[in-house]
Amino acid sequence: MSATRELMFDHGQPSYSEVNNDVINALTTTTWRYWVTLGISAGTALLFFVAPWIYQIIVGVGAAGMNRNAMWGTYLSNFIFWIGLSHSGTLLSAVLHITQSDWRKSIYRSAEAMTLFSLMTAAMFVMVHVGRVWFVHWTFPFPNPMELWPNFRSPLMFDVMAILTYLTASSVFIYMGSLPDFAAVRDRSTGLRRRIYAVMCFGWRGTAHEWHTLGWAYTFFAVLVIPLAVSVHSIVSWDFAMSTVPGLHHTIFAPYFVCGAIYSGTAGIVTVMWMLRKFMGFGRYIGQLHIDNLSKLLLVLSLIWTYINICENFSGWYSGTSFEYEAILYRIWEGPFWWLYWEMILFCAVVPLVLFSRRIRTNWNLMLVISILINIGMLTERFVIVASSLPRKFLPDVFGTYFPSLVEISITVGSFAIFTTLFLLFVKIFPAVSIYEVKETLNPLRRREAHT
Amino acid sequence: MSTIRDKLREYRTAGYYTEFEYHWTMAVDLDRCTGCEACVVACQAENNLPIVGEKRMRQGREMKWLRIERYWDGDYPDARLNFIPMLCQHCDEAPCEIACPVFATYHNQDGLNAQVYNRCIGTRTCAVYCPYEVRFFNWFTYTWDEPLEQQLNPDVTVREKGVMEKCTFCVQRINRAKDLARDEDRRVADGEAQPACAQACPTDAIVFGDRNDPDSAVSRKLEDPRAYKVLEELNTHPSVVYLKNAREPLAGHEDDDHHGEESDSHAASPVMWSEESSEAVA
Amino acid sequence: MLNRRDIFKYLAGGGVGVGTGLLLGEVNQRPLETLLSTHIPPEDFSPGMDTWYKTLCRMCPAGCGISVRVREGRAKKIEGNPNHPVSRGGTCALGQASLNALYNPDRLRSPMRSDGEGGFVESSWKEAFEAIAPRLGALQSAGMGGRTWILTGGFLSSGEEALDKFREALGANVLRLGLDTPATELAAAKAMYGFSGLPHYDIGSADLVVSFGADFLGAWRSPVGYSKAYGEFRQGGDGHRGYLVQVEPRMSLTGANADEWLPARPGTEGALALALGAELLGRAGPDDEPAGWEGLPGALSLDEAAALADLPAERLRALADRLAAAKTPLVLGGGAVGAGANATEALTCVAALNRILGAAGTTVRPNLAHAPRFAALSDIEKFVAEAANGEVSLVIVAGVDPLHDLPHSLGLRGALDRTELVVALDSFPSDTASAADWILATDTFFETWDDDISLPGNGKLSVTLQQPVQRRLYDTLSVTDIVLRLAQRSGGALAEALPYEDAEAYTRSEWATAWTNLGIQDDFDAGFRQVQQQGVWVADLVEGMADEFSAEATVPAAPSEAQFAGDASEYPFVLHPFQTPGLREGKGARLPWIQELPDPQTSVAYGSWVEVSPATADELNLRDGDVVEVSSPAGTVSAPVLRYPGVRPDVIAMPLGQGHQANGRYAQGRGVNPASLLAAERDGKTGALAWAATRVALRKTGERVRMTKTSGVSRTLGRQILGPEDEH
Amino acid sequence: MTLLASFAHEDAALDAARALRENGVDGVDLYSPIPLHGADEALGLGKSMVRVFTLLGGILGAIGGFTLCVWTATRFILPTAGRPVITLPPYLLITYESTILLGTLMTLLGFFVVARLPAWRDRTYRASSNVDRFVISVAGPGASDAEEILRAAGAESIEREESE
Repeated sequence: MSATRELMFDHGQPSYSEVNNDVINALTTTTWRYWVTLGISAGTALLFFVAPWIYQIIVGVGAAGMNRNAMWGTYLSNFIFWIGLSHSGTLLSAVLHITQSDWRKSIYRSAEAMTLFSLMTAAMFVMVHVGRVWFVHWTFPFPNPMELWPNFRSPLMFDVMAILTYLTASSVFIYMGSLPDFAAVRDRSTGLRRRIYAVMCFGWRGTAHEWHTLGWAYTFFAVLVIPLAVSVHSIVSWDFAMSTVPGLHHTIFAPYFVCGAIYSGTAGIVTVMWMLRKFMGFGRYIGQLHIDNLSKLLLVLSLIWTYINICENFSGWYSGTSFEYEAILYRIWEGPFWWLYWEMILFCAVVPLVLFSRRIRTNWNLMLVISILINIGMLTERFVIVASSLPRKFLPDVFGTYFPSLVEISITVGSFAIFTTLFLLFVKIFPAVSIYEVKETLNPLRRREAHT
Repeated sequence: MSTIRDKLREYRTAGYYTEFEYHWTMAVDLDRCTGCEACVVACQAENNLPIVGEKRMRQGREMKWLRIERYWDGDYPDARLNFIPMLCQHCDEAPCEIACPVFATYHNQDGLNAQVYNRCIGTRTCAVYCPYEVRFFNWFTYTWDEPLEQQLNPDVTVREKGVMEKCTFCVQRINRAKDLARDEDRRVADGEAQPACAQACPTDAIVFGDRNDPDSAVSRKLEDPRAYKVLEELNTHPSVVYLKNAREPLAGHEDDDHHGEESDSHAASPVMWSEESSEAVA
Repeated sequence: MLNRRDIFKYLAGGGVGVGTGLLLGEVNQRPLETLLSTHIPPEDFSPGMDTWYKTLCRMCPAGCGISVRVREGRAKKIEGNPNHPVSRGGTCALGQASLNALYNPDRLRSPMRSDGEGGFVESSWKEAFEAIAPRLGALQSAGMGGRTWILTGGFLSSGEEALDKFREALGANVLRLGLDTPATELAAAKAMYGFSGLPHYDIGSADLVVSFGADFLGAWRSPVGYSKAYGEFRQGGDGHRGYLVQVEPRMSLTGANADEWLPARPGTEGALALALGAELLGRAGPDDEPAGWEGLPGALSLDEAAALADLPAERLRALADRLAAAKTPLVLGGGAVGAGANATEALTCVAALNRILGAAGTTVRPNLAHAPRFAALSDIEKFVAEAANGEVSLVIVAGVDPLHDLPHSLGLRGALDRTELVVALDSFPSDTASAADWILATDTFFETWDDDISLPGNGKLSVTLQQPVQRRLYDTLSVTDIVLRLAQRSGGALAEALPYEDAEAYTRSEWATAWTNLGIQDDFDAGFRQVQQQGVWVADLVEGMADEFSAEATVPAAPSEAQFAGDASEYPFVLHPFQTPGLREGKGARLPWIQELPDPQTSVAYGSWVEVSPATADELNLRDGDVVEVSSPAGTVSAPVLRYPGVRPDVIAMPLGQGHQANGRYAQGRGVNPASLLAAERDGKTGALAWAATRVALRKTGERVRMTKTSGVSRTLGRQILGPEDEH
Repeated sequence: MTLLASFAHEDAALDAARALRENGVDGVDLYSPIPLHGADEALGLGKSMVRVFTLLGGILGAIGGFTLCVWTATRFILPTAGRPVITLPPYLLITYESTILLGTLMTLLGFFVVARLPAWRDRTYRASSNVDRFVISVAGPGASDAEEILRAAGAESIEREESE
């Protein structure tokens, strides 16, 4: 443990009070740059997401490029991407908590925030996707006046339940983990902020009893969240796999999606880490060890992902049916999106192979590039799955093509702005690095020297 | 207690309806079908299908609950064209029905795959799940140039944007026939309920009726050795049965897996599965 | 402008401006309309109840019976009339879509007067009659009726009869126009069968049909009636299955359904038929030969014919075997075969084959005689010449659109321009009507009285009654009404010839006269009411009513070599214009349902295309959607290419019916009109217009368009969509 | 009266807490900036009751989720795709999710109940204990005896706070 401890801090250990100062200052001290960034981000979200969406609501979903064959398009693939991106945060945090990996502690808060905001963005895409968003609440489990409830046999209801649960659990998870830190913020602030944080921390004092209870509860949350996260993306994959569509109707889809989700989420964390180091001054807390470990994880995930991709194509080829074979062929070679397929292979299967080198693994800037490439690859993976399977199903006479419209592209761009906006708000509300858990990883304050 | 057990057994029965009241079935004789598309327009007239316009049609958003599909065989001069009308198959185990989160589509006691427009929220999952691609989405609220709207059938809803729609087997005509029969305390007679397409068909290729009635015309068609169902291997149990075209296979028909000249720019290339698939069939 | 619907859209969009929205909604509210007048309901009007009217479909000359569903005083749906002997309850796509004509937004709602600058202003019937009737009266009294030309179609109806009476009384000329008129077929039937109507082809009871160019399932003559018969032919109750062979350069809908498609070189079909006939005669021995037909002088051997027609000789021999073995064979000829320079000769050979096969009298039967005389090319040329000399004072165009349908090289537009007064009787601002001085807005056939005797027929005497199924939507009159009123206002012989109040009175009087002549003594009113209920009056042909087969027939001569306008070196391809089941010659183009209907074989909607064989397209490096310039000696059009596997490499096929210069929003400016490519060629025997006798050249323009086409990949890719594969 | 002793070192604070407990002093609490290993033992805290809530939540969720599916499906019977009205595999998925949902929510509730939160009223607390100090509070009658022990254990400072 102490070896880890040394590795975790590239620039020497801070003291307890320095941790408080660093984290809380990052929260309370706001420069004009922050406001400009927030303004740009929120403006982009409005212009690129909200405005086209309102237009789409007025004219109908026809504003998007979907058609008779491709009833699903970019909206759905983005939905899956964002759900996927949400997968590392809470899942990784929970797994590392259970396995008591200390290096998790300085990064998990942002990772969990990523989960939460990705999920929210994904939920937005559900609403953008449906034809009559004004009735989207009909999917919630409540009856209409005829006592008609939703159809719990539908994979989409699994989705609703899974996302609802995931959103709830993730919110609880991040909030509970932040309680002591809210208290720390409360203690250091005055006036309105103090009152707000006093309420937000529920009167946390840090008594042994509270710590004890929080420890138990937190472990239970972690235990509950792990199977949940695995189930969420499995369920999302079943939206596809439960159809008969060639190219989607694969048994391997659940592990494929879960693996892809963690993959993309982990890459997302790397990106966010870089941002926190760069713009929030958390370089002291997020160091070589973190990036090295995350990169190793990325490497493993990329290999699994590659393997599953090979499996998928192999089963399409080996199926001996025209349906599957043509679907695979269309996806990787004959379709209009073949280049996207190979782009995805390049970014998600080939590029991560460089992570075998430790020097690359610990190079933050290179890792930023690789992590972004991986997420571009994952974004296109989801798009390719949807856009190359749906236009060509069973009856060749109705084979068509699908290209996203400007509205769709704009909303896709806007969704990143929404995520960024939410994240920017987050870093000014939540301590972006867990204060008390970072302290746990420091050398303990002891009279007697530790035995190590 | 026993009633609970009975209820439970009923609710655990696959298919739930042990017997349909009527089992409306359509038989399409491909040997009679000429592909003239009278049925397509009849359907459009009966079911208030909108005129989407050239632009939207080019975008692949046409509204045709019933369409004629065309498949070429061979190449010039031994080219041959085959037509097959494709409409909602009213599958007894419809993939679309599991998809809907809000029960906008379900199976009714007549074996019809019903679509409840005002319940639909437009997730379009049903259309994705449908292997026959016979579900159509209202990408826009379509309007009729005045006074074309005066033609609209008062028995059929005009759908708004964001709603999925599809062939209903002209349920409004079936219900009228059933109402009439109920008034007269009898079952619907064979041929009494006819969807618009069957009525219009100039070659009588489309036969519609109740499969539960062993003497109905459609029941007799089902006995035909030419009868088959499209994509039967998906186990959707369609209610539309096709009678295979009885034309002799083209000379050199063995070669029909060869894709040949394709008008589509993404034409498939010759493939290696053909031997395997024909083996599997044999 | 915001209307209520828009406002609700905005409200749905964001809930912004609820108050404003409601306010504007109130302001813009339309005045309350009376939903249903239930106090004094009109006759046959009960809210919520369907009324079915049996009437006649006038979309094409086939004369099918239809049954119209009327709700709340509005026609809602067309269905077939099962009582009708021709259509037997069937309908075609065009018939189904004919409601689009009734409710078409671009229908003329009142008489229109040309403003002299290409536009039209609304007028009234009073003005119209005051402007036209005095001219008529003047022409009549001056004895210059010959300076009037009536351009009309080929229906055998009371309405046409009225027009004809009008013409006779005036001493005017008539041109019965249409691109695909049965003139050559009538001539061939006269020559070979000896009767002057069109033969009735009993496809249903044939076991082998060989069709030379006749697309009888698609757009030829009476598609619904033939389709009904085709159903029986294919899967009749007795278990027999007919065999269909289609000989044509471009695979039509019938070709697509045929068991065998023989892409013969255009213009060689007659020689082919004659060679088959000679072969059959040779096989059967001298006993069966009609007198004087020994060896059929000039007939080619099968091998020679195969070489001429560019077909494999073994296929022809197999066909001859089939013909010899068939019990009830039937041979048809029509379409482009009836529109070449040797059309009548070719059709005569086809008819001769029927005689040789013994089909004449069994599967080929006489119809009611009395086909009208269709305008030959020389008639049209005479009109054009007289107009050029300023000798035409008045042209009445009754429901036809020759400026669109007929070859532009005929110069009809110029002729109309030089005419003093052109009056078009039309429901639409068609190309021809738009060139007129007056357009007299006519009813659609849902709104007025008429009748029709089907020309393609059914081997019986059947007259279909056309009756109004709803009130007139607009201030329109039927052609008959207009003719009657013009006659009465003009006075003189015209008024005497047509002393009827309106179309209804006239139609009833025509029926009463006909029944009296036929010796039917029943109560007319009761009988007529019954006809109104049935929609049709059917009687068996009685002796003398129709012509019988002539016992003797002239020996069929070998057809002359087909001539085409344009030099083969300069124009390497033969142009094959064809009618699609929806558009036909152009009447379908203004119906949105038809525009939106994918063509059966190609799935193209909304527009024109040029069918090129894949081999030729490869040679010219053409892909789907490449715009090509098609030029003939008569003109040039540009349209996108469609690679069509069912067309000969030396033939270019183009659909007719699009390329309207007017005709409402759905038709105007859409696609191109191959009629502008057609040279003024004629059939050597009858002088009828030969619309399939033009050569064209192709030039790639480099432009590329995305066609409106619903079909993706038209191959099964080995998928068992068309049924499980047979075990070989 | 409450006694508040501040320690700079966690082991010192834990030793003090242990000593207090050995001397039978009641009302002892330990405030720390991080969860301290050994505090449970030093203050005699056993297994937390939160687990009962979690278990209850899970069971409730499982029963509730499955019941919801079955009950709603039989309320208004709309058969789909030939499936029985009560279809186990999908309903078990819903059950799975609702188990976790209710488990999470009940754990949350359990946390608040067991930790006696929220407690927004002013309570004995030193903000330094959330930075880098370990504070032991002794409330009630034992406070007077505790001061000696705390001092002996190495408290940096000892404050008294009179309770209102």
